[in-house]
Amino acid sequence: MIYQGKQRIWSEYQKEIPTDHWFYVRSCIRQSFFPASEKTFLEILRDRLGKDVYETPHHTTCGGIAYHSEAIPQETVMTIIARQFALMTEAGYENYVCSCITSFGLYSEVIEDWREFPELLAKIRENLWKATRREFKIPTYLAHASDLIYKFRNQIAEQAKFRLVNKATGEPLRVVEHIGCHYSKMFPSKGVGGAEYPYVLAGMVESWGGEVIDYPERRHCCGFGFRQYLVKANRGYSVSNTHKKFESMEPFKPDMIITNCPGCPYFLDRWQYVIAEQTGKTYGENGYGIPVFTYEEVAGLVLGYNPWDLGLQTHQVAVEPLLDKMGIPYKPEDKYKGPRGELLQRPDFPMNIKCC
Amino acid sequence: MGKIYDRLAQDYRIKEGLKACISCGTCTAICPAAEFYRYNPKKIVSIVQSRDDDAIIELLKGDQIWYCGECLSCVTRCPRKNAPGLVVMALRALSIELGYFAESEKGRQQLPLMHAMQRNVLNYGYCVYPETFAYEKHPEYGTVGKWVKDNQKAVYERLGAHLGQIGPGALRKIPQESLDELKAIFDVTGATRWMEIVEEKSQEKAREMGLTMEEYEAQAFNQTSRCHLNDED
Amino acid sequence: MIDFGYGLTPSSTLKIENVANPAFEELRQREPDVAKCIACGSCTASCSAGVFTEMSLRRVILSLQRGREKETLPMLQHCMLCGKCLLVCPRGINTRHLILSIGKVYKMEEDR
Amino acid sequence: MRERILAAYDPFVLPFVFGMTFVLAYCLIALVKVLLQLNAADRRKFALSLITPTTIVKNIRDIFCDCLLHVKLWKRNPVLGYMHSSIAFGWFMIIVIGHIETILYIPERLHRLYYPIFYRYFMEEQNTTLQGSFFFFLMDFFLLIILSGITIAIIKRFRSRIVGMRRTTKLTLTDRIGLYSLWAIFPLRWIAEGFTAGVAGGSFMTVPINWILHNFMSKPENITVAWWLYSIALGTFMTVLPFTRYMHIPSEILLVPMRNAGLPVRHTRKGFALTMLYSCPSCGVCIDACPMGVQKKNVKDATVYMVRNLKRRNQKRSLEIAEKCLMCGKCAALCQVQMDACGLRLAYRTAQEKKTNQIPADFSYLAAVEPIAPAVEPVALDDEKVLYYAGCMSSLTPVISRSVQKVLQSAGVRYELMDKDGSICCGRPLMLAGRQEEAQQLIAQNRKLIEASGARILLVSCAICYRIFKEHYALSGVQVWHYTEYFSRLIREGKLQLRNSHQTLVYHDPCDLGRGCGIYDAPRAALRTVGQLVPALKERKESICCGGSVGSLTLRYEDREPITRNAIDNLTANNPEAIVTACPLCLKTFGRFAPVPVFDFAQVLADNLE
Amino acid sequence: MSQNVVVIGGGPAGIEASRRLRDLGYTPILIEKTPVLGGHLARWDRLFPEGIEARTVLDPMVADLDGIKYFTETEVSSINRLKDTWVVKLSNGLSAQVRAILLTTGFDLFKAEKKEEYGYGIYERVITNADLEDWFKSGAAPQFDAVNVIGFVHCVGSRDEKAGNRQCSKVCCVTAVKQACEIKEKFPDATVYCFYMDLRMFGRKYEDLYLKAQKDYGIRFVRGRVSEVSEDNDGHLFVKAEDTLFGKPLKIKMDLLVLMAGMAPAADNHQLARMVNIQTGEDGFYLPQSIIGSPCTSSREGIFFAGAATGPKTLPETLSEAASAALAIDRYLKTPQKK
Repeated sequence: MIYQGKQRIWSEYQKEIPTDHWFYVRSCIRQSFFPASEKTFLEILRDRLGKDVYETPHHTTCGGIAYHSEAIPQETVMTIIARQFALMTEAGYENYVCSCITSFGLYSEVIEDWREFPELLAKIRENLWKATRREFKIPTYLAHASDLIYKFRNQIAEQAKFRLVNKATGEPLRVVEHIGCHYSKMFPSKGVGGAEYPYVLAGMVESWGGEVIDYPERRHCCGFGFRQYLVKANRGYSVSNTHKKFESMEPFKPDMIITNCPGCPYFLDRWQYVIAEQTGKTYGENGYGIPVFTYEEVAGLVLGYNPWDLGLQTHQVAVEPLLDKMGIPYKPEDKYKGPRGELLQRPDFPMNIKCC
Repeated sequence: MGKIYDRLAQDYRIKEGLKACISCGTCTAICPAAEFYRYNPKKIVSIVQSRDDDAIIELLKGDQIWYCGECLSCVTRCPRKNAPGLVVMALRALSIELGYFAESEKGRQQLPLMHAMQRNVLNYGYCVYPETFAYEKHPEYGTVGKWVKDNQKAVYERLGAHLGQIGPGALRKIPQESLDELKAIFDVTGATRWMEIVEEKSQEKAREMGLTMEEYEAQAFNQTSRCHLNDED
Repeated sequence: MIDFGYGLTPSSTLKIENVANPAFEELRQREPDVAKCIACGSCTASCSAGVFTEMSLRRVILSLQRGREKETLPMLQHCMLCGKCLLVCPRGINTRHLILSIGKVYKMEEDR
Repeated sequence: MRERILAAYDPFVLPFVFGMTFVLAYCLIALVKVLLQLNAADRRKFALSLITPTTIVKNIRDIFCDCLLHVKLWKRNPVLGYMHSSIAFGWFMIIVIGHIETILYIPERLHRLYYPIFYRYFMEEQNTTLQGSFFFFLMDFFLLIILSGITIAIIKRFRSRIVGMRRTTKLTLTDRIGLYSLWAIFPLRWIAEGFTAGVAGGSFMTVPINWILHNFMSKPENITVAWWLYSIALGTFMTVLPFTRYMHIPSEILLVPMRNAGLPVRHTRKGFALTMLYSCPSCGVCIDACPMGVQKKNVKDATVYMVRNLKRRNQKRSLEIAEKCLMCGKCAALCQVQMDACGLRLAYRTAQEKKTNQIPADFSYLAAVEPIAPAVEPVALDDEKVLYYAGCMSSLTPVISRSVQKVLQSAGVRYELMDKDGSICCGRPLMLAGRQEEAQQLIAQNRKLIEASGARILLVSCAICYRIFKEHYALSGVQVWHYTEYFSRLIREGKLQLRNSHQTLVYHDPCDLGRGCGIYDAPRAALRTVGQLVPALKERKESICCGGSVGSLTLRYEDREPITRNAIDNLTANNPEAIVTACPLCLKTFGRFAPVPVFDFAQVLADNLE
Repeated sequence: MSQNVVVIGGGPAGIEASRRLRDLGYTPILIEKTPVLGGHLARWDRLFPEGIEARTVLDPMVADLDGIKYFTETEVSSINRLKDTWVVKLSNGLSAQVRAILLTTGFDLFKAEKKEEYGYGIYERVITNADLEDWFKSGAAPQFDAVNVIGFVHCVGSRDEKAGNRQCSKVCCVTAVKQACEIKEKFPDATVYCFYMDLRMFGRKYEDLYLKAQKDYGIRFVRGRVSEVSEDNDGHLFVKAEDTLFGKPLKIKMDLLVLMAGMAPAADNHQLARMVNIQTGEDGFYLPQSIIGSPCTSSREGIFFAGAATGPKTLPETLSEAASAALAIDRYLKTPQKK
């Protein structure tokens, strides 16, 4: 692997990301499975970096998952998106940042379609007006939340309490980055670093001291596949794709996985559990899995957040071995505590994959 | 050169995603679905490109078009700026509109899918929502997932989510007027009509198959025949 | 082991890590013409058995080259050896002898 | 006549007696072996034929004409014919006359095997026995005939082109011993009888030689030496005979009745096949006959070598030769012993396929093939509804079926197409590949379709199909017609109005139609009405295969081209304006290289309809 | 003194045209921006279809430059129209006033690194056709361990809208087959694959070469465009394509992958076109008056083309076009000037 070759490509795909005044929309999956990640994102931006990030209680799903499961027509999803944009316009913002990769891809696609087919845009304006009496402007800048963390990765590094380094050996941690398919595969220029070697997560990992490892199936989808997961009969597809990725990364012995899509960490985490329970195979050291994180969680860890405030206890693959490696202190007894410090009954141990 | 094709060509995803395919196979080479299903996006695109209505109808009634995971990895690779994934999405939409979806096992999954999705969006404003994410239907949620479900309120509160609460924040209750707007959008843009088509066609099909609607929906959600994957006869 | 109601699926990708294909090499010894195929499909287009079945000599040759003979050997059971493919092959491949030779190198699985 | 040696014995007879006893015993054992190898049905068939009067007559005639007089060879090459028949018939006559003399003058010695052979040594002439001079003359006459034959044979061995043969076989060691001893027999006999002619009497050959010998080598011991040498030559020949090509002499006597009994070749070296193998005289006619011979590398693939390798059990070469053959049948047609060369090869292929093919055929899909316009009403007997089967190959030469239909329409014939939506192959290609049982499945399926169609006539435009329809279909109530026959019938009956274009045409006899089914005249008769026929260098039975035959399994495309070009040269020797053939495969094959247009038979008729 | 003609570009087209012009009695001024004459040909080892050495074609041409003024490492600074002549200023300070300029600027080899998914410049074992020629020519093989499986990817930067080159580069198919045979000679035990979309064997003996590659060299041809290349932890490559004739995805572990970089329009085309006020097509190659009837003349008086400057061409096509361009210039210069 020739690193300079990648650098050259990264330098060609640098998207413009404004530094402030963002209209923020949440992700259905991220808030359901990683609610603390969104909280962390807002805290870092607002409190640590002093940025203006606005959230309205009226915003909803973008409809992306429903759209990609063919539960709603294209016109519907476009109109829902138009409503989101209308909320942004009404709030006086022009920069739109979303937490979800499916949303991000869909927004990019929709904006591109509207640009190419003005009659379609007119139709959607009409639909929105008919349904909600709202009007909208297309955002000037569209970003995924990971773009912002990437943008401020060096500021975060400056405030870092911990680094992605094995404290015992001083070696950088070996990090696998997994980019959501809809981040840049459709529009390489809309993602930091393009489609083949996206730099959005790699940049964070490098800034925070880790080493990015590239393995053959890096670009492969996690296997969510919308209906391929949502309908139980299809989940063989989903787990098989994840399995393919893990088989490919296994020889590289990664310490952790970082993701920017809300669904991928859930699948990369849970399918490890399913594979272990079905076949007995685990991919981490000593019978553990390879811990999977959202980029917000990683940023939070670097900045010294309490792992249990970051929601790492909701991961099925145990994170403790990694926390130990990084030298992050944590209280095991706090892991399964409720909001007021009350002890909740701890989860069962799985059979084949080691947990703490 | 037929009517079905003309109708398909109205779809913006065909306009966007099908210019002229040269059957080079870069899409199939990296397609996650082609790897595990009996599926080949290149083949689908060349059928659509043939404009042969009979062949397209066969697609609309078959399982093939439902194998795609819509990851759109194919879009990156195509040397002709096509998007096989978008072509499949347009086919699926047409299959629903024409009621052909009910003819295939994978197509019949539309009923449980649309029930789950449309109800989530209309009732909560989210596509996925903890209240409707049942552990029974998602055993892969794992032992930790079971723990989250068992202690849902406490866990979400501990992690800073505003589950079911007013005001901004994760999993907050979306104001009713916003949900009403979503319903209005559904009515205006055809989502409501889609639900009606799917309900109606599914009922017809359930009668034909001699199943109650509950059985039909459960079967669609849980069952898979031995004909979809590569290694099967 | 837990039954989740679904599981891992084998991949269909032709994985050619071990490129040795001794059976095909033996076939090449018997009928060197097999290497001349340009997959034009003339044989398939003219095939007498192809009118009634899926028989495609082009696919058979390819599958043998890729070591996936299992998928196409049953096709050969339908061949009537009429020799039309012999006449249309632009590369002058002795298709009939090729088909006969395949039957000598490759074995059909019994369970069909 | 009276006995000169009263003991009626001399040690010099021993070599002959030994040789003769050996060869007789050998042949007897071989005969028993062959008969045992026949399956029960064939054996019964053979036995029955031996007592059927017509076959008896035929057997005798064939043995006489083929084995002694070599009538066929005479027709083909008078010099060779003379050579063979002079030796065979002359020798036969000498033996016969020797026996007659023995019977006439000293019948009590007849049981001594050697006596009629060495009659002249044991008997002496008396002036009173004037009848003897007649036999003396005959004996010397036939000796002269034989010696002339031997002379030609010796010349042929060293200068084969003089007798019109391009190539002859290479002899094996035993063949060589046999040959030289055969050559030696008759000159030695001449000398031996010459010695004794003084006392035993002689005629125009032996008396002069006696005079010479008497004057120069009159020592009595020389007499015995000459007779010894003669006996040794005979004995040597007899002893090596089973291991040489001369085994064909006794074998043919068995082969003729077996062939006349209609026995099939069921095995490559058992029963009938074994007889056939031993009947091959290695004359090499098949080498020149073989169309593959245009390439030197194929010379060793002629039938004579197939026989030789089969005899030696050389499986590898036998298989190569068996698979390479075009199955045009020309060698068999010209063969002196009517060797079923194709049958032998087919038997080999069949055995090979049975043994080695690992992909069993599955023709179950054929059951779903739609019947052709099934006759709703029973067709009246006089209604000649025609079912036209164009065959697989014809779909690559659409001009044939189009022309056939045009001709049929012009003649007002009611017809139905059997294979417009794709045909089931006739089965002959499978058969030629050695897949007999598989071919039977196609035959059964086609037969069902044909018989269900209600047609009375099955019209076929492909020579390959025609042959198998004729030989293996046994259709009930349906006659099989090749279009050359059928159209010339239509012409005869005045149903076709044709004009003569006066174009010069040469007609190519497709192998399966001519040699295969004996149809030579019908196409020519029809073609004469539309053009002017010019002969090819070799035609009819000697027509040269176009090289496209599906009969050959291994012949490569590039090796077929010289065959085709050679066949075209043969056809165009008299500068015809066009070549006409009556088989789609020939049409396609010639079309590739011919310098003049190549037409299908039906096409020529269709183009000249009034 | 004989009349000058400026020839811009010292590849085979420029050299051949200069020689022809000289033979017709003109004094060509041949300008080459690199230090050596010969263009891409100077870098090439052997030529398809028969594998003759490139130098046997180029050396006699370069040895026969008497009567031609040529300048290497020289670029055109400006070209201006003065009445019916062109004033060409060169970077070496010289200038020439001529009636005719011949553009023989050729092509640029497509930058294979632009096809990011193939990892040229990132994976060590991915090289280009030109790298392979360098290797053959110098004999200095890259130091890899066992090379057992080798792949050739056709159409890299050709027939690819995303890469900005829609055209077929014409020579890559047969070059790939040639190089596949050559590398098979170097590594007789290796398995060699060619990934193609169409095999465009349009020239005399090309099909024979293809047949030989199949029959004698046992090169395996896979119809399918390579979709992505990735690297194993030991540096070996995974190549993914669809075996489109078989209809299945294909993944092969390879030790060496050769990208058949195609012909892209020369980078300076736009600049030169602007100087003399002519058009380039949307593909970036110069637009002649007629691709069929007058491929050597431009829409501007006194500006001529030859060779791959007007689109991908084979070497013999380039050489004969150079000859016809010389004739076209000759005819133009002999036509009386309009006054």
